[in-house]
Amino acid sequence: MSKINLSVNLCNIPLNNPGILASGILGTTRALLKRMVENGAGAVTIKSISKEPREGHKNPTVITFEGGMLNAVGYSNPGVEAAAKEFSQLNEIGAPVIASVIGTQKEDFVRVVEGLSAQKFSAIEIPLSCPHTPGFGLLAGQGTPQATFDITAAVRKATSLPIFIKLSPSIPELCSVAKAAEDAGADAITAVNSMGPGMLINIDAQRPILSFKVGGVTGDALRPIAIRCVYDLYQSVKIPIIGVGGISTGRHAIEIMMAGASAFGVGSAIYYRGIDVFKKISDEMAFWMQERGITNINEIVGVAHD
Amino acid sequence: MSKINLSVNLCNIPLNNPGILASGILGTTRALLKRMVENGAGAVTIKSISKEPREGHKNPTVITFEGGMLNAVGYSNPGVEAAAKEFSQLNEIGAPVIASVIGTQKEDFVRVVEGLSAQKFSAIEIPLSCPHTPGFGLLAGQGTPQATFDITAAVRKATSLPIFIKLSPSIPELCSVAKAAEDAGADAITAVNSMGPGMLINIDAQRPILSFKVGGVTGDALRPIAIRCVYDLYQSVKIPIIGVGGISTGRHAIEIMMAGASAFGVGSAIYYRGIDVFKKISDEMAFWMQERGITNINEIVGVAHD
Amino acid sequence: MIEQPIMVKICDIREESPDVKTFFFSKGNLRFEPGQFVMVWLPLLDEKPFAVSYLQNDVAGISVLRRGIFTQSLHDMKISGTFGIRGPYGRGFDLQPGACAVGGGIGMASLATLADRLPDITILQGARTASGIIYQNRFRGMKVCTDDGSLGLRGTVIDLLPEQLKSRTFQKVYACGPEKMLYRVVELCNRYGVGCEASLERYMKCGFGLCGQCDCSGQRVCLDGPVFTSAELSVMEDFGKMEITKAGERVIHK
Amino acid sequence: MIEQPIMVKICDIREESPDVKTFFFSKGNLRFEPGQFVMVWLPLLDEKPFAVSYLQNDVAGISVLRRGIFTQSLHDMKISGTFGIRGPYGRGFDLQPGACAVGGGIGMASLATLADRLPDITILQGARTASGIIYQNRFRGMKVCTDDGSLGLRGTVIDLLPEQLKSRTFQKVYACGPEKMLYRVVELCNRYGVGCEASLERYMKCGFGLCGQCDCSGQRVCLDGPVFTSAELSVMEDFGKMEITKAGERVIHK
Ligand SMILES: Cc1cc2nc3c(=O)[nH]c(=O)nc-3n(C[C@H](O)[C@H](O)[C@H](O)COP(=O)(O)OP(=O)(O)OC[C@H]3O[C@@H](n4cnc5c(N)ncnc54)[C@H](O)[C@@H]3O)c2cc1C
Ligand SMILES: Cc1cc2nc3c(=O)[nH]c(=O)nc-3n(C[C@H](O)[C@H](O)[C@H](O)COP(=O)(O)OP(=O)(O)OC[C@H]3O[C@@H](n4cnc5c(N)ncnc54)[C@H](O)[C@@H]3O)c2cc1C
Ligand SMILES: Cc1cc2nc3c(=O)[nH]c(=O)nc-3n(C[C@H](O)[C@H](O)[C@H](O)COP(=O)(O)O)c2cc1C
Ligand SMILES: Cc1cc2nc3c(=O)[nH]c(=O)nc-3n(C[C@H](O)[C@H](O)[C@H](O)COP(=O)(O)O)c2cc1C
Ligand code: FES
Ligand code: FES
Repeated sequence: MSKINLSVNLCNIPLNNPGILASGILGTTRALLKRMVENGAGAVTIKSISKEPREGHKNPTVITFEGGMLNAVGYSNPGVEAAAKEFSQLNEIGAPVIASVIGTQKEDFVRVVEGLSAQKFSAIEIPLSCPHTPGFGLLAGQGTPQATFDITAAVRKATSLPIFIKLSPSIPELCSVAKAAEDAGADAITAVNSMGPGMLINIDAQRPILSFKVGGVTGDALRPIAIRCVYDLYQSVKIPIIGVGGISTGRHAIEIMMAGASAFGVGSAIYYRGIDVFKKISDEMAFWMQERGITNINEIVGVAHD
Repeated sequence: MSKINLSVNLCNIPLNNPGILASGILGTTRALLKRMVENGAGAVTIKSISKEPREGHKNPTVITFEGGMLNAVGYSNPGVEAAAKEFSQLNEIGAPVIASVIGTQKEDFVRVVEGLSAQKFSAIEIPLSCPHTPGFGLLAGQGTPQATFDITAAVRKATSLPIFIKLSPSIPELCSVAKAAEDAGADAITAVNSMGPGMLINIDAQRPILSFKVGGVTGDALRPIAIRCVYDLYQSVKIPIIGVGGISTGRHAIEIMMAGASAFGVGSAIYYRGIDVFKKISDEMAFWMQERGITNINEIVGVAHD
Repeated sequence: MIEQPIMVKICDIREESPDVKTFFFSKGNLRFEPGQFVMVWLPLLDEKPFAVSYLQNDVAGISVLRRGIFTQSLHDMKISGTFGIRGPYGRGFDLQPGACAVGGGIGMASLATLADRLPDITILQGARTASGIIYQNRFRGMKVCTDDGSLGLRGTVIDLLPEQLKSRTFQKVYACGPEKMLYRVVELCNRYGVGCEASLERYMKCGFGLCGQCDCSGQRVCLDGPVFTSAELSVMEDFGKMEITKAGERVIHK
Repeated sequence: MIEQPIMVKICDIREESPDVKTFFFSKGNLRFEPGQFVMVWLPLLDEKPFAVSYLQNDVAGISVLRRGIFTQSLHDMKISGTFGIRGPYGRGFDLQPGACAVGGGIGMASLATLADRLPDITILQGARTASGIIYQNRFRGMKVCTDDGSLGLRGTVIDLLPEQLKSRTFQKVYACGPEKMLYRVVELCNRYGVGCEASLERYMKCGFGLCGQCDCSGQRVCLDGPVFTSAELSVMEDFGKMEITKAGERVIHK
């Protein structure tokens, strides 16, 4: 498969393949980021970082079900100071590293972006879309066009790195929020975060399984929703889209790229297909391209549109 | 299992078990309703009926995927006149029959309810929540508190039958919509309709699979969302809730009842577990109750709440 | 069974008659039983059920009668063109030696792989006129009749069948074609005490027993059928009488 | 493997020491390998990993050292009480005859089923004081030491081990206990040229390799471990030094 070219250029960041480790999955340490790159990720995202350390919710925080996964980790993270130490010498990771930055108000986002500015991150991702952490994302009203505009604009002033705004699949005004982000200077949209929230109850314990009771749904269940979000966004914004949600095979990756994604994120599939899921996906994509005589992956972006 | 009592009383409608055939699944003819009752359904809902006949969307209209099902049937139905003929002598069906009534404006709902009034329906279900039919449900703004109040109030005047308002899982204001329905005189909330919409793309055809491109997601993918909706609604409204979404086993049925449902609907599972799915679910519920020494199913409603 | 359509490439096209073309495609590891069908998808257009009419080593075929826009679009396709298939769906025929197959028009397509598998089968095919008869070279001993007598005997299979039933003892009669014809075939078989299996046609949506579109008296033609025994058909009131339109209207069967 | 917690009923409770209780439950058709763990859920409270320390015909057991609120709540439970378990998770020990097991405190729980399966195993157990020693009746030949000499030899297993390694040739050394102890056991084994497998402990969330909480130098203790070979440990810089708190802070290992 020598002629197959999987490399993409995302907001001037060169990736040797379009698969990106999604935030919150194994992005807790520098060592794990490195391992994911060795296992084929085209880029990696760190677990979201807030100004202060956060313990997150109690266990159970992540649970699987027939259609995917439910999680309410609650943004546990060591805070920006510790994170700046952990994620140093990023040039040795072997692929671009994306910082994920959260806050309860726009000043927090700026503080964290500044606190990480000495490290060689390739982009800043801002999730405004967590469905299960009080004070953050949807539970703090960050998923509205106005809040999105304000936060994006503030971060825009604080950094010259590409900014990715990460959206929720569970808001009707998805496209207006994306447009607000674009207008405020975002360089890409990450679509989507986990959906819901959802709940699973253990009938023998007669209680919700997650300690926070509700959590975000990811994995297979999310895929059709993510594909639709990307498809809609592709018609609404001009900036590139990073498609995330239930991608676990090369066919899924191609599907979300055909819907309009320039790159794709992978999270839950690491459970379903192992830590080498990125290698598997790249091989499957290359095989499909080979069979169809497609040599450049960028050709397929958005082709599902009429 | 002689002592196990699965019968419930839903808005004064006696059901010999809490499993209800969801609208749009096999509810096209009187003969199929009868067959579902013979196969164990505690009640059955007819496919939604509008004033005029509707052809619905072109095929493909229903498709499965790893996490469930995607459909955009587009409310095909023969219109109220033909429906009134089809669904006659309902007392012979063997269980309560629920009419599902749709419209593009509130007068339509009233017209259909009146048009079906000569038949012995046990309740009227009003879905204000379809995510994929222009002119109806979410695509017509029927999922807002105001529209829900207006439509419910209008139907309330037109019938003395119990009214079930069927809601979408994909609206943030779920509980306010339910309250509006309750305030306008609804007797129960059906939660939920299909979610999304979602999209699936065939990468070899490079096109969305459904002819309408997007459709509602049902089955396993929907279950955690449905459970959460029922859980939230149980704390918001006093009227009973009919839980629908991804129920395919006795454990799932118990789960949604523990979240707060007084009865539950089953749709997609007929594909996954066969036409006798209601019998299977009842047996599984009874077995679980037997093991736990629970004799009356009504005892478990809402017990997952603190 | 394939749940989501896979795109298959047409590797050969055969003109079976002026109005019927067979499209061959590589069948991969799909298994079909005679009487089962696939949902055929033309992206952006529509999706409809078709019997699998040829089953060779690696290749399967569907025989398509040009009727409306969908089948016209299929007829316009060339070798290397692609369409989607999902399935196979439905309950097929219960194969028995010493049988007779009765096909009306394109109904013959459903019976063809059955006939391939039963070398001693007697085949009757009827059509309005000579140009409607298909598979003449495929089934050399086939008895043919046309309404206008332009090929074979003049008359319908209903005219031909009693003679066959009288002269021989069939283990079973298999039938596919216009429902009015099927109805009479079943009547004849009942009269002569021969078991019959008939394959019905209804407008279909899901193809897997969920939507209720293809109902015939409480039976889902897509899943419980399309093949039903004469015993089953005897309690299906709609058989030979009513069908349900795309909009769900109950109409008299053409 | 069970992905969602199932509630199991406590069928027996054994006091292993003043601070350690074993809770037995019917294990149904779950299969555990020595070294694997389950996530134990107390609804409304928390969920934590515990080694399976007993494996009998139909019954399994976990041995719990009272440390904080969670383990205190477990200790408060009575027979017929229930807790949730999911799993088993992780990579267990690679069993070989002619081995030695070295347990520090409650670390002995991870080694217990291994010892059950290897009848010729030599067991060393160390604890701070006599009341910390468990399974004395279960493993009769077990060599015991305490920091204060209140039971067995005075000293730690690190004091005891070199003598064993000198006097006999073990095929392998298995170790579980405080990480500082494990670090020194691995050092000793390297020095004496004996392969070693050590079971690590890290704060865990998912338990199945997704969340990254349990990282130890790029290895997920929950899935890639908890048992690692000395070769693997030799390239894990954090081993014996750093662990990661619930909030993701990198802290010096106690
Ligand atoms: C189980 C099953 C197997 C089938 N197998 C085959 C097959 O092997 N080969 C094949 O060609 N077709 C088969 N069909 C029929 C096929 O699915 C289409 O319905 C048919 O080809 C209609 O084509 P169209 O969409 O182009 O015509 P349409 O646009 O639907 O109709 C064009 C004209 O044909 C008439 N017409 C449409 N459908 C029928 C019908 N069923 N009977 C009589 N008149 C009709 C219409 O009234 C209209 O006047 C099968 C159907 C079923 C249910
Ligand atoms: C793979 C694995 C297997 C385990 N198997 C067992 C087992 O078989 N039996 C068992 O009792 N425990 C086992 N543990 C530890 C167990 O999961 C809990 O972490 C421990 O019981 C803490 O209990 P707690 O929540 O009540 O205490 P906490 O409330 O968490 O802590 C109470 C006090 O104990 C200290 N403490 C907590 N955890 C540790 C630790 N890991 N090491 C040292 N000090 C600590 C805290 O600093 C605090 O001072 C295992 C852990 C892992 C990762
Ligand atoms: C356990 C877990 C933790 C997550 N944590 C974060 C997070 O910290 N920040 C964030 O932006 N998204 C987080 N997500 C969402 C993922 O980045 C991703 O958007 C989502 O899982 C959908 O992708 P998937 O279906 O491939 O898992 C988390 C998801 C999971 C399953
Ligand atoms: C093929 C199909 C058709 C449906 N048609 C309708 C409909 O006409 N009216 C309606 O209120 N809901 C309709 N629904 C939604 C179902 O009634 C139900 O709310 C949904 O499928 C979730 O339940 P499930 O996961 O058990 O399928 C339809 C669902 C499917 C899959
Ligand atoms: S076509 Fe849907 S039930 Fe038969
Ligand atoms: S506990 Fe989540 S990766 Fe190990």
